[in-house]
Amino acid sequence: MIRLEKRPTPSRAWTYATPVLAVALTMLAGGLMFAALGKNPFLAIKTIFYDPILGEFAFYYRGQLLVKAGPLILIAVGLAMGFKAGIWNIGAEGQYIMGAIFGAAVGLAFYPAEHWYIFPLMVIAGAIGGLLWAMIPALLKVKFNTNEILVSLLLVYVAEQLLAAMALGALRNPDATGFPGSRNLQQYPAASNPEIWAGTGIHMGVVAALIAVIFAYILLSRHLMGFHIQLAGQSPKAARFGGVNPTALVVFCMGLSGALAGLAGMFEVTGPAGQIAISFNSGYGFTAIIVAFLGRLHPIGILLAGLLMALTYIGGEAAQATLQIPAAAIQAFQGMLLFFLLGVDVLSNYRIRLVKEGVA
Amino acid sequence: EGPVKAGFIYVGPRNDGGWSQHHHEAAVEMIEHFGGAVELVEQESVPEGPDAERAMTQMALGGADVIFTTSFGFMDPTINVAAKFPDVKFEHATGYKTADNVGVYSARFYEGRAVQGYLAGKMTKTNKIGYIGSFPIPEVIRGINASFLHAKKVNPDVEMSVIWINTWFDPAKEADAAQAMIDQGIDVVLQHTDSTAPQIAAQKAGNVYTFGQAADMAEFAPMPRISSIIDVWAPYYIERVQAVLDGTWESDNTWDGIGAGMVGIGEISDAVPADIKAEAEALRDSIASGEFHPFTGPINKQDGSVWLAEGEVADDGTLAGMNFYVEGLTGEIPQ
Amino acid sequence: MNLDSINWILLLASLMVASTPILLAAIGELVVERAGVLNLGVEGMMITGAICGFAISVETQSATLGFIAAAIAGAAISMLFGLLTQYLLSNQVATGLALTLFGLGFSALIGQGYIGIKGLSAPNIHIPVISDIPIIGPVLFQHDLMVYVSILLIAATWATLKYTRAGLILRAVGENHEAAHALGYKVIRIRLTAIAFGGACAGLGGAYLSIVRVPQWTEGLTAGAGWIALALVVFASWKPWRVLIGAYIFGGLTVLQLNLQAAGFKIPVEYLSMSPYLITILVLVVMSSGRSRAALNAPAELGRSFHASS
Amino acid sequence: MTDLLSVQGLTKAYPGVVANDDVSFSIAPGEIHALLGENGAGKSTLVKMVYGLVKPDTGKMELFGKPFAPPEPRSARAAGVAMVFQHFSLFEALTVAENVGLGMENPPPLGQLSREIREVSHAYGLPLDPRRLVGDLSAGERQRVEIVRCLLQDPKLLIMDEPTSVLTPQEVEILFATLNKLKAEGTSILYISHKLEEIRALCDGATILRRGKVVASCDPRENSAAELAELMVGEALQVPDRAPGETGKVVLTVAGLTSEHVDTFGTKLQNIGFEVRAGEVLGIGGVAGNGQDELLSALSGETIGSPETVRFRGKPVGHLPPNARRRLGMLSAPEERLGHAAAPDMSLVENAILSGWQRQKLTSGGGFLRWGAARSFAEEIIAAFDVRTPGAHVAARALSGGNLQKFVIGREMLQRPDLLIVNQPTWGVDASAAAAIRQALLDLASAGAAVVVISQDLDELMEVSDRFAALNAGHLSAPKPARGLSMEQIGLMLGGAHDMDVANPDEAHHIIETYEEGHP
Ligand SMILES: Nc1ncnc2c1ncn2[C@@H]1O[C@H](COP(=O)(O)OP(=O)(O)OP(=O)(O)O)[C@@H](O)[C@H]1O
Ligand SMILES: Nc1ncnc2c1ncn2[C@@H]1O[C@H](COP(=O)(O)OP(=O)(O)OP(=O)(O)O)[C@@H](O)[C@H]1O
Ligand SMILES: [Mg+2]
Ligand SMILES: [Mg+2]
Repeated sequence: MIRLEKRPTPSRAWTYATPVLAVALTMLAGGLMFAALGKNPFLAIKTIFYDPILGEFAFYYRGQLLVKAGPLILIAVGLAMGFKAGIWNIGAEGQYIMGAIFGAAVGLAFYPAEHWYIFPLMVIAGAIGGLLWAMIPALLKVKFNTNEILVSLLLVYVAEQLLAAMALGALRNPDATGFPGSRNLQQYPAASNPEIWAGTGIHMGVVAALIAVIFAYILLSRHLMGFHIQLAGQSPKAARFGGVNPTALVVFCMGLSGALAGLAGMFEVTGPAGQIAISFNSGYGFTAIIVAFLGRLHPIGILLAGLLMALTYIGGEAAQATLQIPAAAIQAFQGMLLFFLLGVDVLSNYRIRLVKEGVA
Repeated sequence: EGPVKAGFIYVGPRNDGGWSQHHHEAAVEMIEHFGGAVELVEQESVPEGPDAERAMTQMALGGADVIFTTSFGFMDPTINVAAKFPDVKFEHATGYKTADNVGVYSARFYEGRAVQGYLAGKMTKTNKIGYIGSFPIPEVIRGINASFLHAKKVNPDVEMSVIWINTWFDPAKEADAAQAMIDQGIDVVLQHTDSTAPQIAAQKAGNVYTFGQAADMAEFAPMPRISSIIDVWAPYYIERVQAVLDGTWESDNTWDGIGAGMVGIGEISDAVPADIKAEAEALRDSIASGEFHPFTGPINKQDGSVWLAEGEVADDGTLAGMNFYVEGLTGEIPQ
Repeated sequence: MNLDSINWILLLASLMVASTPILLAAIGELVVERAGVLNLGVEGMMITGAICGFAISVETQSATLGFIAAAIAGAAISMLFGLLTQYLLSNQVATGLALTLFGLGFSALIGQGYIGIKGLSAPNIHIPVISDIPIIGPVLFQHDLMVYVSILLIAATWATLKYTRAGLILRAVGENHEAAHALGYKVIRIRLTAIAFGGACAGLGGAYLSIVRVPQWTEGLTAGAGWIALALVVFASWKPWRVLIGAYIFGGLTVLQLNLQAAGFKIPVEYLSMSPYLITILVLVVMSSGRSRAALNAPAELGRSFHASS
Repeated sequence: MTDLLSVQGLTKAYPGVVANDDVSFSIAPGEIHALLGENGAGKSTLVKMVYGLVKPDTGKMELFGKPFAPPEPRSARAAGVAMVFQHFSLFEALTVAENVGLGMENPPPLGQLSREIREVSHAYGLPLDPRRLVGDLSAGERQRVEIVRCLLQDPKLLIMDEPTSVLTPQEVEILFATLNKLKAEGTSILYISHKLEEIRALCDGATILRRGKVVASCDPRENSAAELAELMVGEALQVPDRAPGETGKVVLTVAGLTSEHVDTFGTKLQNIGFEVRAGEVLGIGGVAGNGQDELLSALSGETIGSPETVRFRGKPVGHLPPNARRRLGMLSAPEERLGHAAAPDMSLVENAILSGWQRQKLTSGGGFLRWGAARSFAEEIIAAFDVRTPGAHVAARALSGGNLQKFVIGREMLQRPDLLIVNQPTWGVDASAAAAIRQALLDLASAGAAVVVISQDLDELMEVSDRFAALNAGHLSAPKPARGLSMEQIGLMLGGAHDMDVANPDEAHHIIETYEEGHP
């Protein structure tokens, strides 16, 4: 019989080994699935994991990895702060949308003026948009004890409707003769967020994500605030004894995650997406939750998890295009990867023992 | 030099039973037409936005010679990618931005809507007809106006309710919307959304008429589906890929209707009395021949102001950007 | 605008139908949460049930078999979550989200052959005599069987939790798993059973969409219904009958806003469409603010992993 | 006569520790048998094996002369073994009747069960209302639930793991009466306690464990408490002594303290008032669940109220949060060491930061942590209070209870408090460690600090306090000088207005009668 025995302290070696093991297991199980679909499993795995990094068109894909991973990391870092403190912001998707709307609205209000301060103002507005949207569940939790998971989640649907309203109404491009969607901010230099080095995929959002990772790392490992965040998550009573103000913590963590999600939305709408459109949001806010957990709520872990997640997206698209593997199979493949990552995690906290049956 | 590579980008799954499936089927028909001379590459379920740009770039890098981007939301990504690949031809469906290597194409579905409106006005017994709208964009508003005008023309007592569901394809929402209409006594449901859910709701209700959208939806004939508008893309694809093969491709702006065969009117079923069916077919034929334009004055806007004077015909510019209701419609266009 | 054109009786009847999928999924999740497990994968289990139920009902031309298959499929996929969280002690929030992602992909994969295929038309059961009662007859007694099954399920869950030993043990496990273990109850086995039940109910909810309500298969058919079901459980403060109330309020608002649109109500569509969510939040606030009543009812072990240390 | 239970050569090893090492002993029918030993000696592990919760590595057991190896508690219960756990196995959100039902194999329907609970609990002088939520009960009442749960199953062997640590002297008396009644009915009892006088009063035989091994068997009635303690520890015990000192100015003034918000299952403080002077130890006694946690949290600042209710050196502080009070010199150590006083999964270094970052200057300007300083502080605590741990980097949960308690008390003491409030400073801590902690508290007071000790252990309070007050249902009695108070007087102060407490069987009878009138 197999029995789990809790380790006194988590195993460092397994912490690093488990993700590798999980990826290997996913390749195996995913390969079987691709084979069952009549595709060459080796080719499929190579297309997903190898081609985007080292294949023929890697020069393009490497940049795209950053483009895709940027918002995921930026949002996940913020969410991880809250999750560490036991504050469950599940509605980053809504905050991402609101950040985009606020940021774009400020930029479009200046159109067509060209001032150096327009973009900085948009950045601030984007952060504020996400922050305000996150403050709704935060304040309701603090004031009325409502469940933040639900309120933040329900607000995603509200934000989506607002997005549609903006794309069709207030922010609609007046020159587009009735078509939905705002002006394309990529074509409005003062408000755009172009690639910093052409071809690398690095835009301001990617830089912001890296800064957020460093900031979060320092906050969590060096600062009293980070200490209090972890304390509150691990042991709320001990946190109260330690003088952590739960209200302030909820406001801080929700605000921070909201602001970062808002920033992600703002950088996305001014950069890769270009415009406020009805279908602007594509699930980054939800995927980031998974990224946060895959990264074990650790900033560096999140950085790696975000890149891995981006790789499965980019590689998955490539597999669709070149091998005609259905999009659904790629999605199932991603699900498998998550399951394996979560499943093998047990090895870092528990020791597996084989116990002979019937010793009693 | 290998065969010409034609790429297609779909917003939904290629077997969604609606918009994307029709493009996909037309693409396959095109490939069959050319035999081995053309190779097909497709990418399905591509979200509008930056992911679309990557999908197109991927195709262009992979050697596609012409790329059809088949959703309105692909417009800016198409323009962006086209700028990076001047040698690749792009064809964007339903948009309005063109470039040297970007052409646009769309269909005059409003011509078909006029025929549907005619049938709706004749067939309704409650004088209440409903229209399930997707997004309030000119394309859809044209359809609403065209069908309402022709329903009203043959039945002055008719009222039209519009429900906007902000999606092209969501069977559950479409079913709910249709049900809400049926509950309110509406007995003809038109739709500008792609699923068959409204047909099923109407079938359950028993005495409600509907029209196929994008596809013929013939499995619901003769009742509740009494006719349909069918997207017919294959001829266009064949023509444009031929141009690529010939080296004669040039950026264009195609907007074809019943006459050119891009819009098909599905068989009017036996649930429609023969005389009405004949009149509807006559209307269809007069539109096809160019003899009659569905937007011919006098037509007032919703607020009562004059849009088209007696005998005046709408110009394409106004139609392309139509963002107002005609007189008699009650709701408001979401802004 | 013309409010007279809204037929309120039909609206009531419609809302019962519109609420059934979330009702089914929510009652299952309620049982899971009462056992102390937070499974955020409801959406994934629903959509798996939707495709499996649809496929089997089309292949066998039997709605009943379809529903049975959906329940089995929902339970089966929920066991992935059960295995990971109960034996491998993975984080429940993350695993639930992963289940949703996997379920969406998996269902799309197996559903590829079923797109555009017409479903069955499940006949409504007209209960004789009482269905002919004016007004309430059509509202209450002229639906398909699953509408009644869902209500029966609520009643059964309520009675089981309140009056039976099995229900008591389930609540005990959700309340204090260490103590339950010390008394000799098999915490993990009980939780796995609850998770499977939750999966089966979610599967039924999904199948109700694909077999009865829509009825057809498309990718992403459930369109967020699983999340609403999760919200309902908290909304109901883990009490079965309140799930029914919550589901009917939410379903009612959804149907109402469509009716208001059709009646030409002069509120912008976006605001009408967001109203079910906003009103749900509002009700949540009102319910929570009464001296942390909701918190009081939450199972104490919700979301915590159990590992027997002997 | 065959033994009821005999245990031969039981061994159970956990990683790094042999909890039970070749343990053998036996119990006769109708015997009350004590199991003695320091913390971690292996008592709980042993009884868990008898109850089927833990499987022994080797060794065998016999019940009524037949081999007995329960694979799970269910089979142990079926064989007639019942157990009251050291840590209650109760469900706060469920009713008394439901809790009892859960512990039974084939409980009758709830209505009948409720009736039986009333009857049995009254018959044994432990009245209970089956409809109440367990979360609303006091610790003493909770234990009654556990006992009644066992009694309803007609046990042949009743195991009680430290049952009296949460009871008033009067409640202890009632419990003993109950146990003796059971003994007279032929039930055997396996009894674990650290309170040696109790064991001498109650038990017929005793087995003494040290580090998992049986070191002695004796008749406790024939040994003094000191002798028993020496057998347990292996050395003579020191009694804390205190240098007589002068009391100084008033440090803490509490007046009109009434809790406004109470946790779901908490007790409301009612108009509490007292003073503590520098150099003085105020002992606050009371049975668990009478407002101890609430009082500590009102003094530590975890719950805040109006400014005037709590004054420190005359300055109103009732509205200040914990860290502001710490800055002034008011420190505290709550009862629950794991999860309240310390975060289980954090290292000792982090736990040193938890309450020490201000006074020990463990952060630099801008709130950045000085890890080096924090490590030194943790190591200082470990050295000064003899905390047995592999190092400061280990997680708090990896420490034994007593060692963690020493760490927690040490952490507060080393911050040179002007006022220290501790709740249950030696709960579950073995005799030598407890003596060390008490000594440290006395030394702190001698050095001029004011000390408030909240405890349920009256011996401890008598040992350290200058003045004594009792907390009962949220009310605090007027403090009296501790010297010269008799156990009787203290018992009455504690029992006071508590409606479920009974001082003698007659009174118990009366209460039962009025109780039954109230609930027909
Ligand atoms: N569930 C557990 N898992 C792993 N180790 C444990 C567990 N419980 C206790 N230990 C280990 O056993 C040791 C002793 O724990 P315990 O709390 O029983 O101490 P103790 O012997 O009673 O000490 P003290 O007398 O100081 O209270 C600790 O070092 C701890 O690491
Ligand atoms: N589950 C466990 N895993 C690891 N070690 C354990 C476990 N349970 C007990 N131990 C260890 O076994 C030893 C005996 O523990 P036990 O709980 O039996 O002591 P005890 O005599 O009841 O102490 P106390 O007086 O503190 O209750 C301790 O050192 C403890 O750390
Ligand atoms: Mg101990
Ligand atoms: Mg013990």
